[in-house]
Amino acid sequence: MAWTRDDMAARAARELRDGFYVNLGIGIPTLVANYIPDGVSVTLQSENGMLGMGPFPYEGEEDADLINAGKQTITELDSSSYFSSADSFAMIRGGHIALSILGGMQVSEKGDLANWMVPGKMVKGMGGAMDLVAGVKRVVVVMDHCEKSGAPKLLKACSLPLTGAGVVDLLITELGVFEINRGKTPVRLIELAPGVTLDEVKAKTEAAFEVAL
Amino acid sequence: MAWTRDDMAARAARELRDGFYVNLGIGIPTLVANYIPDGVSVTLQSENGMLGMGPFPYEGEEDADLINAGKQTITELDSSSYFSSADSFAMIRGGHIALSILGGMQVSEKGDLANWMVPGKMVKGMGGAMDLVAGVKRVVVVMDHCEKSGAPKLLKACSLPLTGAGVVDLLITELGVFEINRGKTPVRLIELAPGVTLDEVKAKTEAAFEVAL
Amino acid sequence: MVDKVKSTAAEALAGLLFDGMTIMAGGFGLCGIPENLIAAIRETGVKDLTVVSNNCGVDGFGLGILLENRQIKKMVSSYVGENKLFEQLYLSGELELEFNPQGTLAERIRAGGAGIPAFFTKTGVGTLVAEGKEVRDFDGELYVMERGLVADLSIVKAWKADAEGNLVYRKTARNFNPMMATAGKACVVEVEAIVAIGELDKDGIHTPGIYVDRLVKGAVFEKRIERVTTRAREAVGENAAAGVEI
Amino acid sequence: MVDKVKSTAAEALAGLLFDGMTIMAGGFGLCGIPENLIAAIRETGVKDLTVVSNNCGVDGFGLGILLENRQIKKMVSSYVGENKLFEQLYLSGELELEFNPQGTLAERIRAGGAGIPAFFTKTGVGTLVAEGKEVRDFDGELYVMERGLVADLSIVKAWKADAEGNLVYRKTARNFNPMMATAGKACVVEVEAIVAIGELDKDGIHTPGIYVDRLVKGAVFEKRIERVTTRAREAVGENAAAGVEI
Repeated sequence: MAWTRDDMAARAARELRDGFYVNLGIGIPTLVANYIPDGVSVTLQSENGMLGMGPFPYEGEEDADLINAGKQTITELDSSSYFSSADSFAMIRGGHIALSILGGMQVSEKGDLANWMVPGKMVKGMGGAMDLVAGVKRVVVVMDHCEKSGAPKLLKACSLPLTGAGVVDLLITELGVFEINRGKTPVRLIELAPGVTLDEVKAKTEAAFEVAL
Repeated sequence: MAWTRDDMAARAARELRDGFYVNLGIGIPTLVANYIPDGVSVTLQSENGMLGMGPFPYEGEEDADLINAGKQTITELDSSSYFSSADSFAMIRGGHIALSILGGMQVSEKGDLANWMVPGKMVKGMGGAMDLVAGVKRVVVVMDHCEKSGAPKLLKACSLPLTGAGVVDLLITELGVFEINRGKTPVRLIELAPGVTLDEVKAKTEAAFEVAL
Repeated sequence: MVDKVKSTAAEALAGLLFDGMTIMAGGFGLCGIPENLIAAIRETGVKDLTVVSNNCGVDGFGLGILLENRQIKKMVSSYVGENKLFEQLYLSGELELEFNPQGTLAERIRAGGAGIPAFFTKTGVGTLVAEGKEVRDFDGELYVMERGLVADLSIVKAWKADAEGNLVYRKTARNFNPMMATAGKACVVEVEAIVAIGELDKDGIHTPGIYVDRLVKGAVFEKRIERVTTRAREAVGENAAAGVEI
Repeated sequence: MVDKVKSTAAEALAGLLFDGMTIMAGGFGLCGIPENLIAAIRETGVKDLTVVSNNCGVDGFGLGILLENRQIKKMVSSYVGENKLFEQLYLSGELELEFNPQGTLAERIRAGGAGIPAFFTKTGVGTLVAEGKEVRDFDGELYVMERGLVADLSIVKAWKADAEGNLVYRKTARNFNPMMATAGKACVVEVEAIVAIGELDKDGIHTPGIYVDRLVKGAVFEKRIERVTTRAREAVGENAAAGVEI
């Protein structure tokens, strides 16, 4: 039984530490906020210009001036602060965010990440993804282990244009968890999802990896 | 009858235009605020981080948190705003200040200005002077025409270390007014103080200049 | 005294527009966009615009209405995914597009306004973004050189202003507006309210009036929301009996 | 939850000081200086400090007390004219000094905090400041490359804070404090008041809590004024009869 999307989010949430300032990407990373461990208090940054993101508003209480980086209506907390996008990315680029959790299309054994464009398709843009992977202290990628076609996504080298080179610290898929360490050390498989075999992971992975379960 | 310090300040004040944002240096330039022409409204910037400087406070109303770049106690106006020194110098460097009036030790016919250090003496530092002359749109220097020794200060080339190269637009001394135009055109004497002769100015000036009275 | 306050968006823009110009437009998605000024620009028909803006509105709202009217030649953005017409114009070659990482775009604009012609950043090293740009090693790490960005005109949306042009933004509607206010040769601002001079907190002014050339109170603010996202009210249970409003 | 609030300046600095370290200290002249933290640093006797600060206090107050105690090896400043002991130590070779133009210093610190290792500026081109640095032509103008600046510790003075570390500065006491808060590997802040979370205007926070590691309410604020400058009350005339207070 591989992990569900929520299992993956819950696993990613175990990377949070008390007092962390964190940026969560769109998709599964957004679900991480639902699994923050007890006794751990984290502050969520939204790169358009906010620290201390609260939950979605109740119906009828939406504020057009208060959205997150996914352009969704959100709320503020007592501890929130607002700032410009230049100040927000100064925070990101300057290494002040402890952890970023984001989605991926491909990850390489060198720690490269591709998640913003597919040649031949209309490119929507990288938004803040390149800044986040370049600037945040620790980058965790959460993605499906394979393409819908079955092609592996943890590769020797990414074939898609990169979002960042040597930027991924940890990869979480439905099959398990890989330590990538920005490509500074060999990739290590450190956890398997329940019921997933090493053989299955090997069959579905192009990158070389060590096993350290 | 050469100009007094107040005459020089009044002449410098004629460079002000309605709506100008202006930075005034220490010494005679500070006096310029007393001679702002009728119908002209200007906003004074203080480079430590304020727009809209008011007059000195009444005795007993000094605020330690409210000083100008000369470290003097000042007051605020209804229209004032405060900002960081980084934002203040972004304003200066970015060319948003229309006019800076400051003192000088030497000015050259190439528009160079020296006003921050004398080799062999203890150097106190350039403070914001280099930023102001490099960034402000128009730079007016107000200084004595000669050293106490009688040596000229409007020179072919400055002998003192520069504050900026090719930065002076206009020079006002007690003898008259010189268009320097950042050294892009020959220096032109455009005004004489009352009772001052051209011969006197020529005798006391090393720089070549054209006469355009 | 110079009067910065104009009575209509059209008047605030009068004499500032010309074909082929570069305009910076504040906003993130549809949040904090100068909707009244955009509408006025559409009315003038000025064309061949290069527009610097993080996004390009949606079909029928925000910068999308300038696309519809074929007034935009080129966009400089970080993300343009919300707009069908954009895709169509781009794929047919009618629209040029330059992508910048969002933080690089924000910093390029800040740099432009601050008199900084170029700076180095880690963002984009080893990617398409760094191609053709100088990459340099500082203390063992690679950085790419990016250029400051200025525009002929910046159009900005703020919440409140005084007649001096001091501006305050509200919540995440601040986004790109403060930097853009500094990086236009001219800067025109629309606000929801013009308050008396002295009413704004002098320590809390986001954009000092020096950056603002003209100011207009917007006629209408639709403030459309791109993605309304809400949560369910908590299960009612005992509280309902206690009369808690649902 | 991590508790940033400490009860004394000494406690706020505990474990962060070491000989030979670099410290950034906020303030302009004596305005907005972290006087309680400076006093606590003096008590520890930590030495061979490189101190980045626009000025170096005066004899007997501000950073001047670290000079007296011979704890400073090097100053990075823009102006140091207010201090006799400084001159004496410098001329005798006991003190190193690096001058930066004030705006270049401010921007270097902002860059350091923002992950920008270098930027170009017109300031100082053609002067001693540009010697040994890269000078480059952008669009026909010359600019000098300056490096971002970071420190082991920044000590900051703000007016108010909440327990999250959100900071508000007052009037021109803001000066170098906000940038320095971003550029220290650790950042310790002293404030005049700690208010309840939620009490600060969320649109008006100058330094978000992310930058603040430790926080202390200062025990005493002398807030000495360097140059008291006043004006005469207007001539009294008829108003005196009307009872205007002089």
